[in-house]
Amino acid sequence: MSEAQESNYLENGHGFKSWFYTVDHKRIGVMYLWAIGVFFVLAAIASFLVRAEHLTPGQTIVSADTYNVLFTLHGAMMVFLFIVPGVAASFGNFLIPLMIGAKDVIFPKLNLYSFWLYLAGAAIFLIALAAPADTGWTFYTPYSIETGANVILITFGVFVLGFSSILTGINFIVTMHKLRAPGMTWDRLPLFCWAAYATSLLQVLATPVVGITLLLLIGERYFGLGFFDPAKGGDPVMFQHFFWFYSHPAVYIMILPAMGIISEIMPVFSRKPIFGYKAIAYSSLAIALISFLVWGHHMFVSGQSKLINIIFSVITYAVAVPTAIKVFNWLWTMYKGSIELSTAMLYSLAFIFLFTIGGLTGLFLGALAADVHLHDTYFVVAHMHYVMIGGTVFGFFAALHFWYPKMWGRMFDEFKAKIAFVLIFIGFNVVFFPQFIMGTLGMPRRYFNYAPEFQTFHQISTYGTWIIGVGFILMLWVLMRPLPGKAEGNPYDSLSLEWSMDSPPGTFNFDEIPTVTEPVYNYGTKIEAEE
Amino acid sequence: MGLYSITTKILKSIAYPSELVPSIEEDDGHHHFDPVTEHEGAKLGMWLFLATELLLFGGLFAAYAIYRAKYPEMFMLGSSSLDVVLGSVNTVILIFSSLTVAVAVKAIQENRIQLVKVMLWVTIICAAIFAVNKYFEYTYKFGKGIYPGTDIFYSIYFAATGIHMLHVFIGMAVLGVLLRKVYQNKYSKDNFTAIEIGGLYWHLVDLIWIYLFPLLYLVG
Amino acid sequence: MEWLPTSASTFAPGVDFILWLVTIISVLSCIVVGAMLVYLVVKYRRRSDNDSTPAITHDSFLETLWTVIPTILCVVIFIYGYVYYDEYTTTPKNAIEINVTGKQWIWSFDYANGKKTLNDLYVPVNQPIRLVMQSTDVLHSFFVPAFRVKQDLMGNRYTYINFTATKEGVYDLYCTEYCGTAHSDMLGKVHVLSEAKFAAWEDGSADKAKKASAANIPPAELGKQLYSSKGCVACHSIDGADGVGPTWKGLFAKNRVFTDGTSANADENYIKESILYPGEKMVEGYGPVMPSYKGLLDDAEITAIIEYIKTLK
Amino acid sequence: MDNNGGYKSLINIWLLLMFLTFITVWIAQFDFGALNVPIALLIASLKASVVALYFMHLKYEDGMTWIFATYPIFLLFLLIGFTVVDMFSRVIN
Repeated sequence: MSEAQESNYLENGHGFKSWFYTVDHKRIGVMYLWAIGVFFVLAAIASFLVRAEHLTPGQTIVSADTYNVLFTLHGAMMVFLFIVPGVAASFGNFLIPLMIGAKDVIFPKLNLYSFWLYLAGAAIFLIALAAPADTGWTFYTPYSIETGANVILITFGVFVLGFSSILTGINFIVTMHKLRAPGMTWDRLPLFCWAAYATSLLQVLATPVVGITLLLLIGERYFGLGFFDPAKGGDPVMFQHFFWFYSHPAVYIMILPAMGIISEIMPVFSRKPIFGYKAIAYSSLAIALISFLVWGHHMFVSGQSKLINIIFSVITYAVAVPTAIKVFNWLWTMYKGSIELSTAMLYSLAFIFLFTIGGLTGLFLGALAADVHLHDTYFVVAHMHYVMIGGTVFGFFAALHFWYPKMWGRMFDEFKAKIAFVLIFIGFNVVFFPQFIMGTLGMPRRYFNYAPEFQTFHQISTYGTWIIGVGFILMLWVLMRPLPGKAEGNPYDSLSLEWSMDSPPGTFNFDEIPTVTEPVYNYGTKIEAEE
Repeated sequence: MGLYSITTKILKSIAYPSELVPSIEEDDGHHHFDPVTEHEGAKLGMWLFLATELLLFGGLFAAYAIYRAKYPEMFMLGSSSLDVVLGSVNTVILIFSSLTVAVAVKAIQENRIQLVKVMLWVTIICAAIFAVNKYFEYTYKFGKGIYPGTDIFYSIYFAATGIHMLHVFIGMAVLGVLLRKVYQNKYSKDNFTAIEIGGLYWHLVDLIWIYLFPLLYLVG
Repeated sequence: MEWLPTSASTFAPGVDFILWLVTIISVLSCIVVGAMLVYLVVKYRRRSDNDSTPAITHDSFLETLWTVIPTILCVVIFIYGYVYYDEYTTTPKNAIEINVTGKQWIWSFDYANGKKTLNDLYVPVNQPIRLVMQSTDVLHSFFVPAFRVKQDLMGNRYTYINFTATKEGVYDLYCTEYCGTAHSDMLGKVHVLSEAKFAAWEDGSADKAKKASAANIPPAELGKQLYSSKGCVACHSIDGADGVGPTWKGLFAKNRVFTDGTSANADENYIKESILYPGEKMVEGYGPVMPSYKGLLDDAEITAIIEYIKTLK
Repeated sequence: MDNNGGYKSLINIWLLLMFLTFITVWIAQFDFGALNVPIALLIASLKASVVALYFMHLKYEDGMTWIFATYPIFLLFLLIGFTVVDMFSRVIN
């Protein structure tokens, strides 16, 4: 250990300033983790209140207007403050330089500024809580132009957050282009990096469109520009085009990093090379490109033309195939492996299963005729949550557990963590599975009041939130109380670079930039020769 | 004394907002990468940023395309009310400022610091003239009772030129900071990345205007 | 247990076919993935710390298999989705056109013969219907689960729904595009009538018959029915809660202060005036959003509503 | 980096841009009907390419920069293309 490395990154400097002004990518990653954690909890509380409201038809605990505010806050905070910046900014920051063998990201200061921008956007959101919007996270016009609620503040917050994610994306892309260690060729790049690369591309190229859209929305409210207001000759469907041009790729901004995480965890706990490395790597990139072509499938009944509906439906099914391929690749990675069911592995397996359900229910929605019936019902709500929670959040939790030793230098109580997992897994399905049935039966979403025949479904769903809530608390409690003793540098015998150093890593990651000589995930004996 | 120093501090921070940010220590230079990587990385990053800027304006171009096709008469009428002479003058000014920035970028690589200073000054002055022209154009429109929201053409006109104007101001600020650092002898032929990427940003401002000018002023 | 809503239009069986087809595909796929997952986890669980594992990185056969099968399934699903959608969006011949207007938070329907209804759509069975829809304010969406049809409404542009009801009955109508406070109360009913009944409804004889039966129930009771069937419920509460409009609880004989500063007691004449000309006297704190009920309620019905309000103390 | 020509070539580029600006203003007085916009856009794109290639040195950059410089243009076409196709295929069905 060299002198510069005598303390790890957590101990190198204490106090507020040593964190707030740090340019260390690991500390910035950890700060993102805390920040998104806080907003995850806030947004989750909003969702628990939404569900509690649905215990009975009509008013249970809050009024209709408060309910509208609650689901808006839940959606907007989850999307813009947790899930979009979430995994990419926290684990991306922490892991990318470690994985590619670099001392830091290429623009360390810019990285810090992005984090400050995130905080600024978050602060605007918090101020907006005093007079929150009631438009839903989609800000559809003309409602968002006409409502008396304060829409400007929250949209401006989203705009600022968008800047933060653009800058982070640029930083990651250039880092992966310019700072890979010698020998770290693109086909040796860990799949998490591939996923982060694709995510960053989407962030950089899609976010500006939602930026201008929200700026114009603010302009609508201040000046009455009229682009999106039918009363002034504008077209509300155009707003939806612009909005989904960003927000559909944003779905992949949310899910791709989680896919990357799963691709990291499966080989380690199966002691097998990932099955179909190239297929997964290239399909990440393919998804990043094709996902720009399918936004219209959110608008099949919004008044889009029939022709464009058909075009979007075709392309939608084209994106479905690479996703299916990935699922089977992950599964087959376990074939003839030596599988350890650690907590991280459990979350990964749950990801595969739940994401499969999420993906399959997408097939219903992509079919034009079926979407006419299912659009804007609870079926869509359930589908989206199976992808976003069953996918992204489970992947995020898997990462929390998997890189826990690396990040904090300690181990956690696996047994209790597994109990938390079981609660979250069961709770999640209890919340959202009934919503598929409810939606098919015609229960519209964003409904404060509902017909009595849906009450049983709503109640089951609400009880599920209590189970998942207990699971969250238990998980947090387990992670907050690490076991005594220091974690090993490489507790799982992993082969990727981030495990080749002490846990937690020193401030400068590597004493010496390593030279990479073999493919990533080079597990297993070479019983079957390659090609 | 106290009041005086606070006032100067506030004024200074308005002039140079970057000074509000405390200097960030870069851990004994350990985070520096080799100069070639940094230079190429910065350029690549800037091009990516320009891509986002292009797509930001992309929303406005899309709105233009749609509403022009939907309301051709409105666009005809609106376009003919704009001052082509003022628009052309602004175009010439902006293209000229693009040239001066390009010359500045070339000059710094040859260590001709004096030339860099002159060129950056000229660029900033051009930008200021552009802004003044726009000011007259706007006030003339306001005087005739035309505001954003008057009709969709004027909404696009004000939104597009307004956001472009914002970029002109940002560009002026960027060039101003660069110029100040040139005076502090921060740049040389071995260290000119900042001027080069600042220049790229200014060219983008020009690029956007190259499209806005004919679309708004000429095609009527 | 019912998995799907009643099927009551020519369009419904096609949608249901797709729903069942994809359900079967999904369930089978889930079983395949789930079974594979459990089997692999159990079969290849870690037995010792130095298990030897083969370095399998790809397998062309398997990869082709799981590329081709999903592709084929996707193509099939797309084709069915397209075929039935095409049928749905093609305007039928001899369709009856009905104009639909969405407004926060009321549906109104204008029929060819000049009739107008609120929140209740009357259509004959087995007759192609074409709804010509527009919103006067924000987006709304017309959704009848039993018909499997849905379409957004917006201002300044007409959108359309075609359907042919196949079964007599009364079906739920929902607004499915979020439209503000009373979004979830923007409900209606679609009454599918036999040809004879529809003809009777059209020439008004059904109305008379209904009125005759209405005459048999106490006015306050009739008022209560009208309260929900005519859409008053969306804006006016009966429990004192503040809504888009003033609550009806304790309204009668109460002193009302108007936006122009004048005031009056809420007597019978005031309430009648407010129902017919809602914009005339705006109560302080409320906006001019209520539509006029002139021509939609007759005198007897207005009296019934007033009687009902009197009961809400 | 050093092969980006002398100052003289920069000035030549500028003169070309000035000329194109003159052309675009001059040609605007003639009415080509539906071709008005395409002609204006063509000249503008010519000017933009010249600025990008020479003033912004894109000509001397590597493939990656080219991809990042051109991909957003493709996306822009996509956004405008699909939206316009939607607007003008909304025939009554």
